[in-house]
Amino acid sequence: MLTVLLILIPLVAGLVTFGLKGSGPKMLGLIASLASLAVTVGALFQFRTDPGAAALKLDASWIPQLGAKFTLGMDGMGLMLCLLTAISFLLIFIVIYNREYERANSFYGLMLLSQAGLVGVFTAYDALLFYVFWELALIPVYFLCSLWGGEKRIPVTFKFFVYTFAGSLLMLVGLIYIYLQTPEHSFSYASFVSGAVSPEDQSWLFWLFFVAFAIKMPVFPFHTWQPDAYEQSPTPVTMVLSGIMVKMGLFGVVRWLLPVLPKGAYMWSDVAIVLSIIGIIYASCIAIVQSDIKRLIAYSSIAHIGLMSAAIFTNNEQGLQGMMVQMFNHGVNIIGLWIIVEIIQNRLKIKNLNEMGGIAQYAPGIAIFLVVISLANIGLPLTNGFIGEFLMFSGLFQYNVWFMAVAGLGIILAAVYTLNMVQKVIFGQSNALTETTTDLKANELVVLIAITGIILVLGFYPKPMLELVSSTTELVNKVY
Amino acid sequence: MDWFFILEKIALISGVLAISLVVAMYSTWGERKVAGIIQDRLGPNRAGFMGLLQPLADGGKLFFKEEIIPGNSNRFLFILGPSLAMIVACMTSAVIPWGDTLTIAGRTVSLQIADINIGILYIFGVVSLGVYGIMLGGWASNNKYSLLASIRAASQIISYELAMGLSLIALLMMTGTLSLKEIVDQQRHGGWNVLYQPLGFLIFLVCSFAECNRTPFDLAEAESELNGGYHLEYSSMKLGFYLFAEYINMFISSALMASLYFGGYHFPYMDSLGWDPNIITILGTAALFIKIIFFLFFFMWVRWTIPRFRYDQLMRLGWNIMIPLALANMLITGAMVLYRSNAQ
Amino acid sequence: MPVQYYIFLSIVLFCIGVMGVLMRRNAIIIFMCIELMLNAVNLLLVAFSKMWADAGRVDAGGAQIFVFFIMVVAAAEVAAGLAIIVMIYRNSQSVDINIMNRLKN
Amino acid sequence: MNALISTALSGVVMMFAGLLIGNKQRIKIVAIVVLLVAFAANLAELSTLGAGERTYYGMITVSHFSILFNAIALGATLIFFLLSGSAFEKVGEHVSDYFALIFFILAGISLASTFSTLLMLFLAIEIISIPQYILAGADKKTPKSSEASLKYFLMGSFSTGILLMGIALIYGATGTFNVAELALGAGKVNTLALCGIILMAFALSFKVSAAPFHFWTPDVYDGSPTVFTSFMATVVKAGGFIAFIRIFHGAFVGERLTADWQLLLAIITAATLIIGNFTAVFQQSVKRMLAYSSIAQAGFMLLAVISMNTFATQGIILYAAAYSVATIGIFAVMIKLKDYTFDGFNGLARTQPVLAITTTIFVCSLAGIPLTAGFFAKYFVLAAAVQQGNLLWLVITAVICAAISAYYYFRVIIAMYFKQGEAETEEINGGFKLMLIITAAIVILLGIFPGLLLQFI
Amino acid sequence: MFTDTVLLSATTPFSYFPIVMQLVAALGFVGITMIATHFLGPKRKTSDKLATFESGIEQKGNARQPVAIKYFLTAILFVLFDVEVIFFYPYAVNFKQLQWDGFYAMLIFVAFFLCGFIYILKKGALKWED
Repeated sequence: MLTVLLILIPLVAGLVTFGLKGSGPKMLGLIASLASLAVTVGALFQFRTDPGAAALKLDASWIPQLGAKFTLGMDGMGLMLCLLTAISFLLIFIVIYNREYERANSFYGLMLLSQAGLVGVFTAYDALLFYVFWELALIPVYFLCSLWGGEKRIPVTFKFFVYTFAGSLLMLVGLIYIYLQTPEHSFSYASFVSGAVSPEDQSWLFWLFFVAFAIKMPVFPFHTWQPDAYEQSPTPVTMVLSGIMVKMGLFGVVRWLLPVLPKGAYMWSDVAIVLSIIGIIYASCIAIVQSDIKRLIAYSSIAHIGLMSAAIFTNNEQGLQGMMVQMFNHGVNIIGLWIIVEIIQNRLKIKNLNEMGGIAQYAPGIAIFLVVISLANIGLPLTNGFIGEFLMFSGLFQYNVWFMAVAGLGIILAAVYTLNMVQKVIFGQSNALTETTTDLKANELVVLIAITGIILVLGFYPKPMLELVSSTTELVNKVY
Repeated sequence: MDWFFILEKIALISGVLAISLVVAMYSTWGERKVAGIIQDRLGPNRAGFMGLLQPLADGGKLFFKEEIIPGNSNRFLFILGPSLAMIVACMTSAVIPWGDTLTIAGRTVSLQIADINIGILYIFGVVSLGVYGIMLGGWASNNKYSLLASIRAASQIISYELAMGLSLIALLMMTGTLSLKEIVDQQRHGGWNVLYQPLGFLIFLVCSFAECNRTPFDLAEAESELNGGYHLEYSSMKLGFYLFAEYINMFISSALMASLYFGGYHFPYMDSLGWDPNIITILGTAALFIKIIFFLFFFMWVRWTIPRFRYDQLMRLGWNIMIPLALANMLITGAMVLYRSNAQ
Repeated sequence: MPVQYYIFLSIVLFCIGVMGVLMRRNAIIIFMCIELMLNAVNLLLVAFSKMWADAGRVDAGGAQIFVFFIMVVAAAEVAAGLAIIVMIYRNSQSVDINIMNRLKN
Repeated sequence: MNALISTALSGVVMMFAGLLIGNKQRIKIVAIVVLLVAFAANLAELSTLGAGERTYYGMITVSHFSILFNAIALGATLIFFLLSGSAFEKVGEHVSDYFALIFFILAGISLASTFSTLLMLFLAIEIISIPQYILAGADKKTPKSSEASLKYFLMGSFSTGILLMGIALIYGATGTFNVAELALGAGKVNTLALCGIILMAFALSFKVSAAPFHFWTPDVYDGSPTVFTSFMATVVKAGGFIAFIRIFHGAFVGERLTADWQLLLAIITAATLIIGNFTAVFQQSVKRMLAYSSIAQAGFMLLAVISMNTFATQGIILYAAAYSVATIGIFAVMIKLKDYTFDGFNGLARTQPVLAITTTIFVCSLAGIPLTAGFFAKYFVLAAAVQQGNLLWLVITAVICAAISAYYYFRVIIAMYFKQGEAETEEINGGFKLMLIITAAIVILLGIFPGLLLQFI
Repeated sequence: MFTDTVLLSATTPFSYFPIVMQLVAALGFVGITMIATHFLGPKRKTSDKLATFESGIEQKGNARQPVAIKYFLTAILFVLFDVEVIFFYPYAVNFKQLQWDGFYAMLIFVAFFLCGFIYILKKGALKWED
């Protein structure tokens, strides 16, 4: 029941929002995201007391001819991502509360619809349902980017859309194939993981799924849409894209690839990891020379995601655990970064790093939070990023020490570009433009404090998060 | 190889063709004579007794006339037109049963050139080709009158062909065969078809007039409007062929009507005479010719009695009256035949 | 005559028709070639009908009925086609299909 | 059988309606009423049919499948009449005749879904085709229309000739026209029959505009009056596919035989998909884009033809419904526009938001986005092909082509929502908008619950 | 092969043999006559003689120009109705075996025939006076 509510609240609110005027959309968006967060927290408590509770599940008839059912459910990972979604949307809505968007009703409506789609992806326990939500999460984002994005938004968003659409269609073929292999012709998760697919089939099916997920994450060489899309999208949408939507790809691998095609994943794990590591190094190097702050963060995201995707395929518990924790933490961190960027952009209307500088003098609040979040993003100990990265590296170490060594370079490079960015933005020579920077408003302050709070709490005390995902990790490792 | 069969057929074909031509020639004479009688004048009376040699003189003249092919006509089609008309006219006689069988020196000789089981379809097929002769001639002449006449003729002929076909269907429902020979033989005992199919016969008769371009349906040759119609540019024997073809068609139409509706070579009481079959056969053929001559006379009689239709009247008669009438006739016939066969 | 003769004849006729359609530019002639194709099929069907009747199939007459239907449909096509060609001719004073490339972008 | 009779009679009724009724609005109402009657008559047959199927005189076999398909064809036509019926007046004077011709086409389609001998197949194809030649040339004022008509006519009758040759050869090889008997005797395949099957495959590919026999399609669809293009590209094409799938699934089965034509058709399918999609990308006119998209969609429907399983039959039904309804909707909107190029759609979202949002739904359906009927349509045909096993290369091609298709379909959305401009439309009344919304609702409903349709098979 | 029975029985292609003979005879007659008259007649060609006759006035343009559409219409209608009539022939021949069932079927056929017929009449396809 709670799960359905999680989808229904943003869905209904989103549809209603289209008809609202004035400040109605803002209010409704805020209320809906608050409600979502409340429900998620409720679900969290429910999960802690009884993971198999009926309240977390739904099993309704949908298309009997196909053996597809409307099955929703939550495990630790799904719940964690739902929590991330709920928190992120709430924070985003708070940050942009005093921004004025043209056709605000459509904007908020589409945002809420995308939230519904995302929650659906994270909770679907039926392959066809998963696919449907997977696509549905994309459509509102497509419209959001195309309508409110930058100058080159149309071709860029279109590229993003066609890429992801092509990937998901390949996945559809894979889904159909596995569906036909299942003895009872069913799309249910249980049938999918029952091991009906022969090893030979798994070998090529792996690629149908991997390409779809890799495009979404994105992993080298499927990443080319991403920097442009991040740059051209309106920043709130970029937050959704980078904070939550990329997690769809990682989530997909953990939920629908590893358990369903374990042999395929085992067979190709080397290739997948190598691709991911190439992505880390490649993206980091490009990030170093970027002068556009949005592109810089975009490339840094590719690098981080690369590490996570490498960790997934390490085939051991540490790697997987680290990656799961990092999904949440990376989401929070990168949204934090984007919020800072959004704030700076809102004040200065520029994106070029070289034109910035000296903000610390005029807006110390921004500077402090930027530093904290950046450090968390690098994975400094005692921030939330550390535990995840540590576990992932140890997983990678167990898999192959050379892989770890190369991936470790990424950490150093990340430190280089992140600190470089921090330095250029908040320190250095101020100029006429940056001198006008005003410090944080109340809503921004609240959001950034919340994010910093999460960073620090989870940095000191990651245990609850690890416990939350442990059930999923064990499950995956069992079949893997 | 049965050479006698071939010889017999050659003799028969030559005979039928010769008779067709002779009848056609003397039809021209007859026509003028009938006109004379109806209009209370003499008609041809110089060449021979009562002008009986007049057709020969006319024919000879046609042979020796200058042959003119207009400069901007299509030469090949110009010649093909009349040839086709004539060939078609000569071909229709192949399936008409001119008489019963003769027994000569122990051999049974049929007085029908080809007894095929789809005789009526054959006639329809061949007659349909006849319109090409007129169309080609009119078109090849490259003359506005000719073209208009040939198009008129074509429209008229095809329009009446529909009603003709439909009227025949009623007859076929009664006879159940497409073979002319069988149709004729069925009338030997059951009485002539005209008794059962008066309306059908009437429609057939009217359509025959139209098919042969005879007055009152001779719009294709309406001198007052079209200067002579589709053969305006023709001379010499090519003109002769068109004229001959028209008279042969009349002859064949008469033979067809006689065969289909009036018992063909049958005459009353022929079975009760008890004479030699050969004599009966010859008498039968004579009876057929008497019927044919009557129809030929009727063609001429009508020509000199009834004025020409207007074109719209002609088409309206064909489409709006003849076709529905023929359909109704067909349905009524069908219902009657079925009702009677079930009552028995 | 053996049925192969008929098959051969009608295939030849059919091929002539096909070549005509593909190579001629005059709409009327293309149209006539199509009719030739249809009639080749008619001939073939009748020949096959006879062949199967000789082979003892009682329903072989069905092929001849088929021929009837082909004729009727061909007539309907003629009606539609001639009307279209007349319309084209009145519009453009030509029935050459080469001039009809206004539709090509 | 009911559908056949009622549509044929409806055609006659419409012929005479034009003579008796002068008011064009009323003629449209009469057409809708008789169509509803036909629809009801078709469904009424379901109750008398029972579980199995019924054969009439060995000529026609009525089954649940055929009734369902007829219901879809009639339903799509109903939507077409309601959305675009008033656009008939723009084409020419003879509104009632256009309606009559469409009813005759429907009669042909119902025959195509019920034939059980090759004779009826031939008649069905011809009854569908001949009225289309006339509809294509209905706009006598524009030379483009009559050219489209002539082109369509020549190509159509040429393919008829090829179809007949195929039928004749198959008859020569097997001695029967009966579909069921053909299937029984399919084990002993000889060259004659194989030639026949190939010719029939070519001819039917022609009729459904599959590559490389598609070249007439863009010109004809572009030249024909737009309102009729909408019908020709949708319901009629679906009818062609029904004939295609019924003959190939019904008659040409058998292990070796199926393998023989399957490869041929697979190549045709791949060519159709690739050519249709890639060429559609380069079109500047939405009408022409839709013409190519119809070729591309034909490629997907061909996937169902080459797959011999229940997914294929379900898929073709769903595809016919989804594709027809969506395309009719887009065309209905397009007819209201002044300019048929992509630029003509610029800014439609601002001037006519209802039109824009419904068009978006239709376009998404064509692209196969989930929650629209088009998704499940694509899903089923893909599933059918995947289940076939040996055609995975084709499935991957199809999927890539589907992604490409999103490119040109979304250009419409981009134009409507993201481009500046004032799309000029005719006056649009509330009834039209309501119908559009209902149509879009149908698309979405089928997109969520495809079982609504499939349960009837 | 050319036995009496083969030649006289009505169902073989050989029954058509006499027709071929007659065709040859007709062709021969027409051909010979044509050639004969070609040589028999005088030949004194002048340009006036070869000109198209237009009641004595100057010839104007080409005769081959479009004529009234009515004639085409008649031709097309003939084609349509004639093939419908074709269907009556096999029916008429088998009419007695088919009994009332066949008759009812034919009634339906005639009804459709009439529908088309009345339609074209009402549409004025055959109205010549305008």
